[in-house]
Amino acid sequence: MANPKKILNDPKKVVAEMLEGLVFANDGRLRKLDKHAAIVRTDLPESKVALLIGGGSGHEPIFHGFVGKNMGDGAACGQVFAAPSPDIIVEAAKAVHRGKGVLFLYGNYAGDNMNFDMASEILTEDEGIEVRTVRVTDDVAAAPPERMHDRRGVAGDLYAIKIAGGAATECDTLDEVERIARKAVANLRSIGIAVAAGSIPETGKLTFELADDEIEIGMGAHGEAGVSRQKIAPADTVADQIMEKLLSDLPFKRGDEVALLINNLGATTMMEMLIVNRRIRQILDREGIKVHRTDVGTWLTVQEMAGFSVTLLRLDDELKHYLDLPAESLGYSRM
Amino acid sequence: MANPKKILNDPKKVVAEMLEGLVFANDGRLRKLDKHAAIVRTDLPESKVALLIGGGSGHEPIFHGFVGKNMGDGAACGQVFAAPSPDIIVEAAKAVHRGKGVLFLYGNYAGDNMNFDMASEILTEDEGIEVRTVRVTDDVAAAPPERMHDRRGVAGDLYAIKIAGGAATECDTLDEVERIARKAVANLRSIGIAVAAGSIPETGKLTFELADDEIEIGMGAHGEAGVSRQKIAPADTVADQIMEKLLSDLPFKRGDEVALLINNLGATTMMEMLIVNRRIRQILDREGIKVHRTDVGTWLTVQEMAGFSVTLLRLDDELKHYLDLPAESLGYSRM
Amino acid sequence: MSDTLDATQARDMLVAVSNYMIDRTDTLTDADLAIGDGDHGIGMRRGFEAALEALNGEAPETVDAPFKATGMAIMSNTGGAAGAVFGTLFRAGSKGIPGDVIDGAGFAAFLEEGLAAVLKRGGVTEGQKTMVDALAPAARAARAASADGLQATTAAAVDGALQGVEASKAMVATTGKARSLGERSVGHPDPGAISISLILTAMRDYAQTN
Amino acid sequence: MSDTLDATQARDMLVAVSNYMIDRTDTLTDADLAIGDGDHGIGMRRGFEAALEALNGEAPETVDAPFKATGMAIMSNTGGAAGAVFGTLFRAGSKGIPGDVIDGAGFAAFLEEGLAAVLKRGGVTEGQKTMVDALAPAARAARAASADGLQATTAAAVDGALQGVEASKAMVATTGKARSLGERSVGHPDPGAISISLILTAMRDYAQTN
Ligand SMILES: Nc1ncnc2c1ncn2[C@@H]1O[C@H](COP(=O)(O)OP(=O)(O)O)[C@@H](O)[C@H]1O
Ligand SMILES: Nc1ncnc2c1ncn2[C@@H]1O[C@H](COP(=O)(O)OP(=O)(O)O)[C@@H](O)[C@H]1O
Ligand SMILES: [Mg+2]
Ligand SMILES: [Mg+2]
Ligand SMILES: [Mg+2]
Ligand SMILES: [Mg+2]
Repeated sequence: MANPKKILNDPKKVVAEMLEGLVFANDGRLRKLDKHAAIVRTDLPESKVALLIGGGSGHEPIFHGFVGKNMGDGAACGQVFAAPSPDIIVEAAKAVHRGKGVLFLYGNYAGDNMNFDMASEILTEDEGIEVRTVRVTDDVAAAPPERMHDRRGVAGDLYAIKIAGGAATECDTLDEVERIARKAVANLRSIGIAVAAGSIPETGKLTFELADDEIEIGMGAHGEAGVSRQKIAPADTVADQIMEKLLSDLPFKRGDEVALLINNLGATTMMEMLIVNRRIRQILDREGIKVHRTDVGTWLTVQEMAGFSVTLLRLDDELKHYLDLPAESLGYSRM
Repeated sequence: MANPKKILNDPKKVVAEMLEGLVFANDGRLRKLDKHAAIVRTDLPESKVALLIGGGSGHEPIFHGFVGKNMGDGAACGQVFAAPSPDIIVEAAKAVHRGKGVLFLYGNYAGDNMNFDMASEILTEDEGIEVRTVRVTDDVAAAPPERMHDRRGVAGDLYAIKIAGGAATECDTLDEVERIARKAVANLRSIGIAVAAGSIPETGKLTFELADDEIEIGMGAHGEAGVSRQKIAPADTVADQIMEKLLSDLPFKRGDEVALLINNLGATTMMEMLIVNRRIRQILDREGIKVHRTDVGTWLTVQEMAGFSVTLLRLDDELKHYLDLPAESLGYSRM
Repeated sequence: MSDTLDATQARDMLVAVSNYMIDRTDTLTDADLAIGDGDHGIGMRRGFEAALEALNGEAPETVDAPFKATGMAIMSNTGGAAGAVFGTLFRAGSKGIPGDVIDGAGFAAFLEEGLAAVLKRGGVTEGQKTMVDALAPAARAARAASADGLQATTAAAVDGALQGVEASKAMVATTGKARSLGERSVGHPDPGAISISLILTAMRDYAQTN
Repeated sequence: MSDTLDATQARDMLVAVSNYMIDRTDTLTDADLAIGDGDHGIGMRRGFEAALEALNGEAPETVDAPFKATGMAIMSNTGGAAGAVFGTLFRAGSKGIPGDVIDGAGFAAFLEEGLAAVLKRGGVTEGQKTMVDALAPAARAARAASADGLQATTAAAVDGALQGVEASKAMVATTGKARSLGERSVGHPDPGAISISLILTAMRDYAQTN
């Protein structure tokens, strides 16, 4: 099959040009650091706990599209599918720091972990800035529950950012924001399925191959292999499989209240996601699990990959409060 | 090439199942009419001018995803790429009517025009409900300016709905809402480009063929042919072509203030759209045209078609006021 | 046979038409893929499946009733341009059918009344590459042959429609979804025109064998 | 030749390494496509292009300086896991290089110091299918050959690394992006391990010909 066509200029400059376009699109509410691939709010209050998010690019609108009030205060942006380097993270952290420390919140990948950790060491040792780290580990496909620290961060990132962002607006201490972010992550579960691959602009190559009648359950957010390949199946069957994996993991129980996120990995239609949502709700009704809010859209993509993921977040009053704070950013906005 | 894979149940039931999923996703804020493919707000005030939108399905989130406060009060939903039948429109209009008449707002296609007109006749003659019609004609690729009535409605629909929805909340008469909607449409210009085709669920067939190195300028929202085919070009070149066509059409002039909408037709990455936005802003800066707000996202799709469209809306204070009213719906939300 | 149709035969003819059209879904979709949005076949299938259901009841009381029922079913279930124009054709056309039986003149009147209503609804004239370009010549040919009986009338209508389909190839679309193709629409027949020719073919076949 | 490298030669060797790696972008990308996210080649290219720029200045004052500069360039420009681990290898490894010239023992110390830092940074041990599985045997082989001079040491390091690449095929990934492949990662060598073998090959070639 031919490599996917993209409307780009120099494929090596995609991140730099995209960030320029992103700043334009936010008309004054965001700026890019002069020498680094980092996006920062221009309307930061004088004093607040800072939330720095980030990761590899190519997953737009996450992460740089999630910078705004009650979301990230800044984002450190890597190249496509590559964690940002420590210096980008350090400069971004310095730019968002408002005297109360910085929470790093990002997806749990070896590359991100190492680069954010190096930045954290530099900030603590050289700059005297207090840094805490919360890693999103929502992908149940990546490892069994007893190896939580081996799980990747996928679309649940959005809810984690949304809640941590709200907490970073309202809470006074880094401790408190960290605690709430950790609670969100502990209650977050996701799994994705892929129907067709996406491609990296610079190589032009599809990141994996799937036969015309195959889908992959548990596909990672960079096209890393999932837990199993199988023949394509009806939406209800796929939803059943997904929900079985998700519900049994936390596990979610009768009486729980959840937020439900269906995320387009790129080229899947909203029609498909709504049809899947129909079945998910039938299942949740049957299981006696109440849905507090639903988000169906395109938030963490893998370039033009076709597929979607489903995220459940178990809520308590505190998480609900921060999740429901109004937020506005280019990539996610809800009152 | 193989037909695109989709995660569906019975392809003949996509619209019905999708609307069920849509109602679930809006947790109480929307309902579906019992016997008709129409979506209606549950939180409609006692008295207001009603805004009914609609059209063929398969373009999600438009139209049924745009029902909510300050957006559509209801949507009449056709099958995939097919205008809704008159009885759906009639029932939807009756359900949203709150004593002050109903504005029909939809894209200008022969099928929509005929079906909405038939519904309008039935409502006027049999139900005594006053109906006005405004058709969106933003696609500059579809016909020259002197044949405005031959132009299709494309992603500019979003801004037209957003403004008419705001007006229908605040204005007291159908006359006034119609006048404002008409003004929005008169100042609205769009053009799209396609990179790859989408497919209709029920046929499974791609709606057109493009060579691996070709793009189509002016592609319609159902895969109808555009104005020209050409070799794929860099993002800046494509943006230049698009902006030349758009700017010369109204024409937009130095000193104008605009809203700018970049719409994903399906499978295009936000990365590409932001890179295009970068160039568009360079051009608008050069031309002395000010951007009041930018929206970059996925609002009018053509199933999994790859490509995007650019919309410019010339603003005055009145249009700006209604455009900037906060709105929330599953498919579009902004404070 | 008597060369006219009574109410039950009219119903049976429309059942035959519906099945005939449903069997041709792919042909029509492919025609619409070439110059439209690729859904004409599935739209007609939706309409005629609903027509089958509507027709599948008690024996009709009048000869125009099954035409009207078919029109209503198409109008409510097809959607798109085709739902409006084919629904209108059958619904408005049914008003042209006089008396207890359909003969050649009655059939011609059906087409004429239907055509007039479609022209009004669609805001088109002949030559714009629509189903009108098959329907109009079919109606004229039917009228010319109407004195020779129903079989001759339906056969003439088919010939007229097929000539219209052929002629539509050379036309530049100026309405519907083929419009923006402009010159590129030339060479392809109009999908709706093909539908007219198929509907009439099924009617002719019924008239000739029943 | 003297079988040691002075500061300028160390710089020239790293220039040679950088060019060698840049030329192998596709090989590395393909290896990462098989079990990772398909970007290892372009990541290494970004890093080594930046290294070339950093190295292309005045003559270095000390023999460890070009290693440190290479490490800094990779760390800041590669991103991802590779940026961290290969940046660390060169940066931390440079601390192991003693004196004015690099001899066999100095080269072995570079690998050992680098390895120790990478193990700490990556939180891995041998056998997890990472570049460590080439780096660790390379360091051991280099130490064993270090008395025989730099050429022998680099040659031994290459052999050790290649054995490690080979051995990595049988390993099940438990870190990095190949992790979720589990058993399906078996049969493919680790991309980062391949990079280690290539870096060492370019170093050996330089040592043998300069
Ligand atoms: N304004 C019109 N008047 C009469 N017939 C029309 C008009 N517009 C379209 N048609 C007919 O409808 C056919 C297309 O039907 P279909 O594909 O089912 O609907 P849509 O165009 O909404 O997808 C065209 O081939 C043409 O014959
Ligand atoms: N925790 C780790 N410790 C050491 N090396 C690692 C670790 N994680 C990954 N690697 C190495 O990095 C390589 C992948 O590099 P690259 O593809 O450039 O980064 P990414 O995985 O971020 O896409 C792997 O092949 C492996 O050798
Ligand atoms: Mg990567
Ligand atoms: Mg259609
Ligand atoms: Mg059609
Ligand atoms: Mg990689």
